[in-house]
Amino acid sequence: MILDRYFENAWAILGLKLGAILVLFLVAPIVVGYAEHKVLAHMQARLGPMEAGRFHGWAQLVADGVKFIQKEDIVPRAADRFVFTIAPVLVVVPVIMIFLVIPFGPGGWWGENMDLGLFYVMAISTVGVIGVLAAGWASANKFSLIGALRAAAQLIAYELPLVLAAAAVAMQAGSLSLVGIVEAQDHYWFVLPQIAGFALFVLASLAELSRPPFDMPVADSEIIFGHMTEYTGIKMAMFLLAEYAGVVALSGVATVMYLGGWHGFLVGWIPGPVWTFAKIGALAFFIIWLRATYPRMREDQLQKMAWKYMIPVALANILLTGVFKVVF
Amino acid sequence: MTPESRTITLPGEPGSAVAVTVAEGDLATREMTLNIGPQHPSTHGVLRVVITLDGERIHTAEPVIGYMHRGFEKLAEARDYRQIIALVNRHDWLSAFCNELGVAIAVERLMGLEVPERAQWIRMLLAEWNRVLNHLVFIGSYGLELGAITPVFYAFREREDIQEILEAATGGRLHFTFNRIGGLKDDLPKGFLRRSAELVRKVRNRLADYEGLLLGNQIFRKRTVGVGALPGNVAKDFGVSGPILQACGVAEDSRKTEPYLRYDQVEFDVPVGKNGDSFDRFWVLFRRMEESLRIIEQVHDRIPSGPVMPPKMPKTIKAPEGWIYQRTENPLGECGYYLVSRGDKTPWRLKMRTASFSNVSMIPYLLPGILVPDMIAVLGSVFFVVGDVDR
Amino acid sequence: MGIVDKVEVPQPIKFILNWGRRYSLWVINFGLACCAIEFIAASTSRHDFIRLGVIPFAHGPRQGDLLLVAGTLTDKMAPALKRVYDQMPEPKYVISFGSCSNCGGPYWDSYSVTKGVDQIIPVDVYVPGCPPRPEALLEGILKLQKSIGSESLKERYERRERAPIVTGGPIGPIDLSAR
Amino acid sequence: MTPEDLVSHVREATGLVERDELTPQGQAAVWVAPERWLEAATHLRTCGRCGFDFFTFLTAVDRGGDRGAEAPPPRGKPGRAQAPSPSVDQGEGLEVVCHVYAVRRQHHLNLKTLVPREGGSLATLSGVWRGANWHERETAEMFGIGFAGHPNLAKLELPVNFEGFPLRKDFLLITREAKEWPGQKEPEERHEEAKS
Repeated sequence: MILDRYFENAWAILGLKLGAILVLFLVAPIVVGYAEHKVLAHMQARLGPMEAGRFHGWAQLVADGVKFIQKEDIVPRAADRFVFTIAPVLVVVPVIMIFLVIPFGPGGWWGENMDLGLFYVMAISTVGVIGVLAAGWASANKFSLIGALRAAAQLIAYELPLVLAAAAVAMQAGSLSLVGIVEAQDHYWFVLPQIAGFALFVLASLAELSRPPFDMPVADSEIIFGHMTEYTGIKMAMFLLAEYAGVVALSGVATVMYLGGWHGFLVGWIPGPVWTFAKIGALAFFIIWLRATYPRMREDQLQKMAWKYMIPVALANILLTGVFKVVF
Repeated sequence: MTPESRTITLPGEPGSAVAVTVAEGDLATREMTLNIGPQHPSTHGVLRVVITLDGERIHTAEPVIGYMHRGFEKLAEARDYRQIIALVNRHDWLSAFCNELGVAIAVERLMGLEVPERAQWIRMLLAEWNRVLNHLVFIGSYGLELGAITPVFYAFREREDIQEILEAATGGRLHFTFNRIGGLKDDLPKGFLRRSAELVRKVRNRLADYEGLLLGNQIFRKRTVGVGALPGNVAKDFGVSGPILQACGVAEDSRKTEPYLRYDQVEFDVPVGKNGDSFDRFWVLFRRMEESLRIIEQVHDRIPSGPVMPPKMPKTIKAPEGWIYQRTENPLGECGYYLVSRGDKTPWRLKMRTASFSNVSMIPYLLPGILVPDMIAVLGSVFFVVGDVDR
Repeated sequence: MGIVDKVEVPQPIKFILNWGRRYSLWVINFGLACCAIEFIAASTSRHDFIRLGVIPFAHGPRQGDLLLVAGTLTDKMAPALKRVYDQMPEPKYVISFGSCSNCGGPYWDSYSVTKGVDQIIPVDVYVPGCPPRPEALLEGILKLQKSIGSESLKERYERRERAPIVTGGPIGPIDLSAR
Repeated sequence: MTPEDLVSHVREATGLVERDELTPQGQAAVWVAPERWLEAATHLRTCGRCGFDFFTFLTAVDRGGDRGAEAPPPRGKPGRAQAPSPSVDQGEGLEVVCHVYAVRRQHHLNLKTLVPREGGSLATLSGVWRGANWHERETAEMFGIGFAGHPNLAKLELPVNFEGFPLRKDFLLITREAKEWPGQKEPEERHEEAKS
């Protein structure tokens, strides 16, 4: 552990780690959000933000943040005030908690190495939906309600493939600890044997994040902004923060599970954390790319896809992984 | 009422409590009324649709129009024919040139004016470019409504190029006001045909982008094939025209059936669909654009030289007493002007039969029974311009 | 909101706050008629006002900072416009885009058209034209951003009347009494 | 069918045609009495030789005096057999036009009738062509013509509380009354004005 060399006190280490994760939590979404602006823009034959912060609009999301804190905080008259206020927090906190366990590099570049890390991530990632439901219900807005119900329906569709895909990885690695999973990928990345699982995991993550082509809960051309329709100012910013942080978090989990985490290839001198962040960046880019390319699916089509194809494939994947483990 | 069922009064907005009968052990539910619009991202403009929902399934849908009613027909009675040309290209703001064309032809026919040959061909050239402009908007925005955000940017990239050459000719980006009763305001600028020919090639090459992003896209097909199918006889019954009618397999296009300008001298096809569903409508729109490019190329080769206005024009344009119905195939369908004149310099009555009005009137038939996301797919493929609906 | 519009904040903080509002104008396209097409043209590839930090991703009025009224406002639509404006959180700005929304435009004598959105909501910037070119909208946005950069929220809310900015016309406030 | 054949066919087959018009541009119109409106329309729809399956539009034209100031007195309630139908030749009142098209046979026909300005009413065609529904609603709110049997004759385009019938000639544009627009003048008129 790097920090152990400099700090005696466990509390100081914990505090530093928490601080670092909080900073990461605040910075990563800004980077991803800015990247989304720019990547989309260049894919669409335009430039994207150019003025804020002078150099290629790098401070666009900072400006957004500064603006959000100045906005009037409106709670609709018919809204349930308490639930309306608590909902953004319910969405944001689980994402921070996922950040806690993602190992970014070897030798202590993680918040906490849990033995049940994978289990914990799967459990925590579903909590955000409660926040979405709460927001949709408390807004007293029909569009929000439909959006929240869609989010809840979507949960059922993606949760099972997500967990089943993760289960296969846990079997392959023989560990539920995220650090253990990365260490098990010393020789080869799990994306090779688990290619089906990787595809399932990414698809299910997209559904969990409500990213295109599975952005039905926030489908702006149908139900305005889903559960976020009535939110203003800083609460709205929290939802956006959670969305982009979620992209980073689930990309991080996918990196750890399938892409070998901090393990590099070909060049040995690049430090582990750089590899991790590069892989997260690549996955985030892929997620943004999908947004530029695909139309939105329909809720029932997602259900059909999940139950008719994804879950059987995930089960077969587990079976094959089991056979693989026994035979070799 | 079966013995096990009971009646429950559900609360709602004031004055809207309803009594429902439910079987014992079931939950009492009621339909939800949802207002889509008048300001909603998917109605591109200010159409409002009041729908009642059971879950996400639509039970009834009633469009509420008139949010863009600007009193065109009344204003036309207070304007002379030159001003009317400027006025009519604003009702369907995506096909300004075709709109003014209809009025010009109607007045010319009533007056018995002979339009010079070159003017006819230039009108045809610009009308077809305008058609491409119009269809590009719908191709872009349809993707946007289904959640694909990129096509709209590509569509407007092409639009800017086309608008640039149209601006070179007419001086306008959106509202050209280039027609005059009897001909055109001006001849084409030097080098226009060359630029236009280059642009045809450029646009045609880029159509592949849309094929890849939309027509060939698996999700796009899943969202549109079989959604909102309209039988051909119902379409005719409602007076639906243009690409929507053609998607139902009815090859009705007044450029073919009652050629105006010189459409009888150029070769083009009227693409028709099979099922009349959203995909077919979009596909027909796409093919129509290709046919327009084909017509444009033929015009380039065959355009004669000569004047663009008749040599002797009266200073004051007065249509003789009588009436006429002149229809033209606008990008969105049949746009007709029913002009009643009493020999004045203003029309006595100018009825605009617009394509979008009839097309939208079919929505209550099409929407019930489908899901909310499909409603977006259907509304987006019933191509309409709100100004054209409300006038 | 709250403190910044009640008291005069120190200059450096005011600069940062103004900078944030200036470069993060989430725009609601209240697209009504022809001008809405030119608005879309201004947001897409060639003109691309996202460069200036005008983000057209505000889906509902609750997320918007800038209301862009583009097109003819009819008497039937006017209540909806008022409602959308009221739903927007402060601080909010309004650009009236096109002759119809400025004053009725070619429909000056119509029986169903509202002659000017400023009868319904306060307007910051008027962009004249029928329809104005996208470049005119860019000019309007730039002028609005310039005025945001030097404004004081306290003053904005104390003085109810706006000094409207007109693109392509005289720069600076217009004498309202002269109308 | 040519317009001439079409008109004579309709005249013979229905016996309802009071008068027909053929314009120099080759467009045909047949006039029927308002109380036979539905009957005539039903024939156009169902007759195989007519084959009018495409509903183009339905509207009205105010034929009243210049500004509608000298509105004619009510002529009794239409729809009853004993009520005399207004003369179609020099009649003042509201002329209702229904334009239909036969897609396969490719011919047009205008079906016309005249209803009085006050209390004018016709049977609805929305059961014959579905497209007539909205067109009749629009005509009703713009001209104040009733359509008996229409499923929902609510205002279509105007606000609910709008008063008056805008497309009648006696409906004045207030703005224009207050300020005469110079655009109505022709170049030579302005020239004369400048001289005087």
